[in-house]
Amino acid sequence: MARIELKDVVKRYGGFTGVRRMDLDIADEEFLVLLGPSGCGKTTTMRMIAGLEVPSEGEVVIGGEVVNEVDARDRDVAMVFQGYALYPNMSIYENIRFPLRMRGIPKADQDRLIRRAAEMVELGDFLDRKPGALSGGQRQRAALARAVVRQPQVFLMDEPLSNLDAKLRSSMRVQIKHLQRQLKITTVYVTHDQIEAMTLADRIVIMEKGAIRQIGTPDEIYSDPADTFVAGFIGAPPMNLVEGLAENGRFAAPGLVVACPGGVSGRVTLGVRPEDCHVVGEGLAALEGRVYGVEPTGETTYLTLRTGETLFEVKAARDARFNLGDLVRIGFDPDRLCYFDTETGARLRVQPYRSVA
Amino acid sequence: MTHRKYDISRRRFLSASAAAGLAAGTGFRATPLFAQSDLPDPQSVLDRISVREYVRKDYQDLYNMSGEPLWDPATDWIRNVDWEKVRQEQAGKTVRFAVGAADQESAAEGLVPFEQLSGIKVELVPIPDDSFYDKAIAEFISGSASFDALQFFSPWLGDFAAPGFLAKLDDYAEKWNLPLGDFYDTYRLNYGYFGDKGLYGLPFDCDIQMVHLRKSLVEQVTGGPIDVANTVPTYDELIRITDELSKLGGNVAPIGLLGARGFWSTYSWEHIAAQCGMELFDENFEPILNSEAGQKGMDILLALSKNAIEGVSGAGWGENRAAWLGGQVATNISWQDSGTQAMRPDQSQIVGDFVTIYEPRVEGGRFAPPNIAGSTSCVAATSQNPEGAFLMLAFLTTSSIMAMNEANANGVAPGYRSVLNNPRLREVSQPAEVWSNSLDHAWCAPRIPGMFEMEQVLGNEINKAIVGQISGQEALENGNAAWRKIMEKNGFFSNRQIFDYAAVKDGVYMGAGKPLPFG
Amino acid sequence: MAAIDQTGGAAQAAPDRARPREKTLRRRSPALRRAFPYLLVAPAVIYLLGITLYPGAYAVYQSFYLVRFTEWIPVGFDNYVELAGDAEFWQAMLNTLLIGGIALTVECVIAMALAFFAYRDALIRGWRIAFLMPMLFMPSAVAFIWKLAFNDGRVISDLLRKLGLIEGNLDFLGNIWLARTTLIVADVWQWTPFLFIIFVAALQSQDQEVEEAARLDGASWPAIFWNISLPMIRPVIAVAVVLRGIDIMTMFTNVFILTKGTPGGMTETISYFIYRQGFQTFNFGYASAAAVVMLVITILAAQLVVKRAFKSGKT
Amino acid sequence: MAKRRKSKGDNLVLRYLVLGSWALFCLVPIVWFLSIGFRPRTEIITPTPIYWPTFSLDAWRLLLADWPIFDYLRNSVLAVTGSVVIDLILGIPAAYSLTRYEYRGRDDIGFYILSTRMMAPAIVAIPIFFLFRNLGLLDSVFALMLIYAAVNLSIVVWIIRSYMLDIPKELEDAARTDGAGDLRILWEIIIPACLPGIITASVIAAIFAINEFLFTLLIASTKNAYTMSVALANFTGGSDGVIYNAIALVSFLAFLPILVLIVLIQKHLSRGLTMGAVKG
Repeated sequence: MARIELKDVVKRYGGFTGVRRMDLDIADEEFLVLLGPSGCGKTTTMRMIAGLEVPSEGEVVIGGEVVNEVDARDRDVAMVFQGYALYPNMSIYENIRFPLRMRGIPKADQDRLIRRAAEMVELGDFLDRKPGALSGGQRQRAALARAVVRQPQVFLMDEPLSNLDAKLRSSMRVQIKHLQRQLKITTVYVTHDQIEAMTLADRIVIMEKGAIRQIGTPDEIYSDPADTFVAGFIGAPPMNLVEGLAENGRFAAPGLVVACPGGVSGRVTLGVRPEDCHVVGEGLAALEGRVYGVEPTGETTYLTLRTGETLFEVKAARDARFNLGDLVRIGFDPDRLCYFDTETGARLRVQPYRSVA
Repeated sequence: MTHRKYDISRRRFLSASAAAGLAAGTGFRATPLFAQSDLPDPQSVLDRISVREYVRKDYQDLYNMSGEPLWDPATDWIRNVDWEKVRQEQAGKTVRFAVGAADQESAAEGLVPFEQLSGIKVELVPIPDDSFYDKAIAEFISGSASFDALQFFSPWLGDFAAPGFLAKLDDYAEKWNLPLGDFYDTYRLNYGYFGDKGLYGLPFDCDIQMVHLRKSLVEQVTGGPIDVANTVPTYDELIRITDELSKLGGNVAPIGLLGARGFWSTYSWEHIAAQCGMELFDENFEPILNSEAGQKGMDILLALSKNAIEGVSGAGWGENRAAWLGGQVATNISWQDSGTQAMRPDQSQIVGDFVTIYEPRVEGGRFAPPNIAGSTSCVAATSQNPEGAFLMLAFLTTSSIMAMNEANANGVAPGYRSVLNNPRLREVSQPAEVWSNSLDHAWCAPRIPGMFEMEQVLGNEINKAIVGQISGQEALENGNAAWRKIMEKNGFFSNRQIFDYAAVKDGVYMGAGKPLPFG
Repeated sequence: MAAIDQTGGAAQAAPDRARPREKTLRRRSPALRRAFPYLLVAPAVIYLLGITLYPGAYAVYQSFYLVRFTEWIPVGFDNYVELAGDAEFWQAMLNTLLIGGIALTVECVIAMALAFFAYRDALIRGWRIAFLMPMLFMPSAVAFIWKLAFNDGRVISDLLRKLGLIEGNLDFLGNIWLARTTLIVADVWQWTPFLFIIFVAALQSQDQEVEEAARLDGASWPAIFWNISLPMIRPVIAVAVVLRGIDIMTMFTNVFILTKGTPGGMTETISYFIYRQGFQTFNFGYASAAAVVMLVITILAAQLVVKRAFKSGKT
Repeated sequence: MAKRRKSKGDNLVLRYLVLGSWALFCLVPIVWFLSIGFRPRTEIITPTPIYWPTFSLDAWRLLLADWPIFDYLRNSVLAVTGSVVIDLILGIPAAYSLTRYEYRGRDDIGFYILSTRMMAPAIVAIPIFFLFRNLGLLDSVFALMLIYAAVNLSIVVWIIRSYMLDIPKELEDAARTDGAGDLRILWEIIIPACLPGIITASVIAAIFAINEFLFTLLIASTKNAYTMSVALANFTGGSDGVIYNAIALVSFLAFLPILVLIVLIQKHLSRGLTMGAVKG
């Protein structure tokens, strides 16, 4: 329901800078995920949008209005917290009712809204309980209900699923996504879990040390990383990054030689995703290494190869079987290779990238 | 607090008179007191101030009291003053009376007869007992005390009179014929007059220090019935007796005395040293505590304290009283009320087993029973109605009411000759006879500014001597030095000195040249 | 997810949208935002300043005067100079440290020993209530209990005599160390539970796994207690001892009722000294000087000890 | 192995011997003192202690007949309750400010509040008396409320502060985004969430207030303001000496409500006693 803009936003705590000069434009009804390791400033960014923190510099704009000095209570945003933040002294019903009460929604409408929100998250039978009497997943849904009930302009979710077990997490993901699509509410979602980010986001913002490293759709982020940080952060296992030297259309590193575009030269880092590596016969190989570890996951088998000092991850066929120490030869999809400036980590855009899509 | 005894004695007096007040008040209380015409006939009120109404029923029975006055109606002020004249001048006026906290209610009731007699409305200004001195001072300092009259520990008289906190009462005493002559001189001079500056107080609780013996125990040593004058003729004999008593066993200590820090120890020393002929000051007001007589008194005190009950170094009046009434000691040096109160069966285990004797003498000394403490009644200098306040105090200290306090054994002692010489009173107060005979010889420390502080400081030193930390001589020397410093602080030895020693000398010792009261 | 499907799509949800009454966005000035926490804490601070700053300043002011009723004679630092040379003042200091120090040590040792035995005991609630009782009495009443037992009622002497330990009665007020002992016993009796309760709570709230691990390693309980449990609750011990220490160093009631400083001032504490100078000999200026010295010591102790104890105690 | 399992130093006999003796040491004086309340005065102080005295209700009679004990009780209840209310009104916002906001001087303010707990009453007694006198508040229950509140405010702030620190910040953020203002968050979220702390602080403050002696003595002078603890002073001197049986009774009358309060907050006691520094 609202577009959110961050303009040159900086947040400092004493001498420490939490967020550096951030520019971000979140479209109406977009589902944006802030992703990054802990301490990267993603939560601070969200809290500035919520109004829980005041930017040291810059402007936060929601729905076209600068809201820097507007209290959280007046921004019409709803937030879901990692620890659920249900009011322990109130029943679930009262919890969900709280934002309605605060906003002066007529009593007559409250009950209907509450029940509808509870139904949306399948909590209709638990309204009389206190939060303490609910399971983790139920509490999470109660928190969601409390956020949805008043249909705010903006949803903010701060790692809402991180306290749930893996199975519950994946079902809740679907539920959240569904809700967002259904309600068409601009949503900012903070997580350090890339699966959540990839599955939920319209766009992902990757942050590190208070700065944005890349903004893009999940595909772009995954396949077309902007720098080594993003490359190394996204993907499980992440992209293999090998430092080497590029000269005359040839990239070379210990145990690895591959043809590279002519524009690439000097000290360069090669990036290649494990699934873009194939076990090949002699002669075709770009890389030779000894098997360091084998991880069959059922659907596939991950090989860790050791070549020189580097460990290299490869996704092999599900039935591939190797013994430790076996010599394995690997070939790459040449058009799925990424090159980065070793010095800066920045992507060297020398060739069009063949997207998966 | 420290002056504990005095504070609550007043309370007991007031609660004792409460019953009578209630009785007298019935039927009158409802009508306003201000209109003179509404006031009851004075005689009917006075008639109710009687033994039958005021003395505890159980004591009346216990001592077969006839209901006859315990005083001499001819000198009882309330029965001689012209109440009509009082009413003419005072009816409708108000007097504010500072009373100890807990007393408020009983005081109000006790003063109903006065309100009825005089037409004066009494308002009570409660002050907590435990900080009476400080609060009184605070009130005085403020320049407009919230009360007109108050009663306080007599050693404070100098402290309060010197800065001009108190009103002079000579004119009122004369105008209303206060029978000052009925007071024993020692009380009149030490509780009433401030040196040569005039009358500032009406004696209230008139204490004297005396020696008390347990008959059953002492007679085991002396081998015969106790004679109040001759069984313990000297302090040497008292020391000997306590030595003998210590061999008796039975968990009874030979002697109890006041050995606690502060003025308690001072009083015990003064008590004995006075017999030795000790004076506190020379003619120039220089303290001479460590005179030969002072030393001798100290030696005797220390010799006695060797046989004293355990805990004597912490014994103030309350502890001493408990030990005495509980039967823990065989002899006791304390106020006369140790005798009076020992007659209360509800509190005393030694009813009928004690006798209060004449002060033992000291060779080369004199017969000088000390009256050490007690309380006096005063009017504030800032009072709006000092005359009314005076009249109220005169009512409260009148001999008939004081006599009945004594009969009730509530610890508030009368200082009137007519009372203590009354044969009916002597029947209900064992010490009265010896006490009254002794008062003509009484010794008393002058009430000069700073005296209370001086007594406190000296007592701390004497306490050290009692527990053997310093010698008796050191204690007196330290005390002497401290006294001089405190006196300087209070303007002595300078042009601020308020009067010469001659002004208080007459009040110190009454017995000079008088024949002994016993054979 | 069935529920969501039933409620249908966005089309149905939109009209239901709960909108607050339209109003322009309220803005709060940064100044107010910054001032707000101060405004919250201000009433409490002002209130407390009233009972500390005002009396403190009053005492400092008065300490430069010789107070004789209405007369306040300025004497500069005379009161402090006199205090420095006042043997009774230093004796009171020493007494406070001795009596307080011994009582505090004894209380700690006993409380620790009791806690060691009690904290794993099934009857812990019972012990706690029983040990707690003395603490729930009015301190002045407790002082009277012991006054009666030690001195007035001769009970302790009688019991010791029955045990054959003494003959006659002990003079608990006449002997320096017996008198101090009465104060110590009275304080230990009433306040050991304070430490006990805190120690037990601390011991119970620590991680049991560590103790169990040590036990599997073959350590005895005393060894575990001494080497593992105690160090783990050290911050708690610090806080408890500091709090108890504050109270014990301002000991007054027991002195006032039990000994009045006898024999010869050897049980007089600083609080009692101030009281005696102020309320018994009416040297208000001098008493204020002593109070100021005590105040300075208090502030120093607060800065040096209490602050640290409470910092480390913050868990 | 069997020997090893009975761990060294875990001797049950020793344990119960030690704990039992201390329990006796705690309880015997109390029982004995209670017995004092039911003796005649003449059997309290005697040459040799009497252990099996005559039963007597003298002290009760004295208490009920001579003293307006119910006025004292009323004053105690009013003054204590009032002071706790003042403490909560002042203390809860202060604790909230100290825990939920970051600002310059916060820790110093917090420590200042704590340090008022260390002030010896002897230092402030005289000026406080004059202060109340000038305010015309002497001998009123209101004055007692004010002074009790002041004496206990630091305790209340610190105990509540410790409980507030335990409340997740998220809860507050949630309320804020839900549309609640600072004061409403305090009222609807923080206060209910730290209710155990508030109760603990109230009980501890109430107990200290019930027992407060020195200031009460200075301020109260009649049954207008006399409380149970000062009622005790009625029996500690005067021409009747120390009336031990009445003291024993009064102290038990004050002890019983305290016992009830303490049992109520048993779980939080150690935390309360250490002003929140120890979580137990």
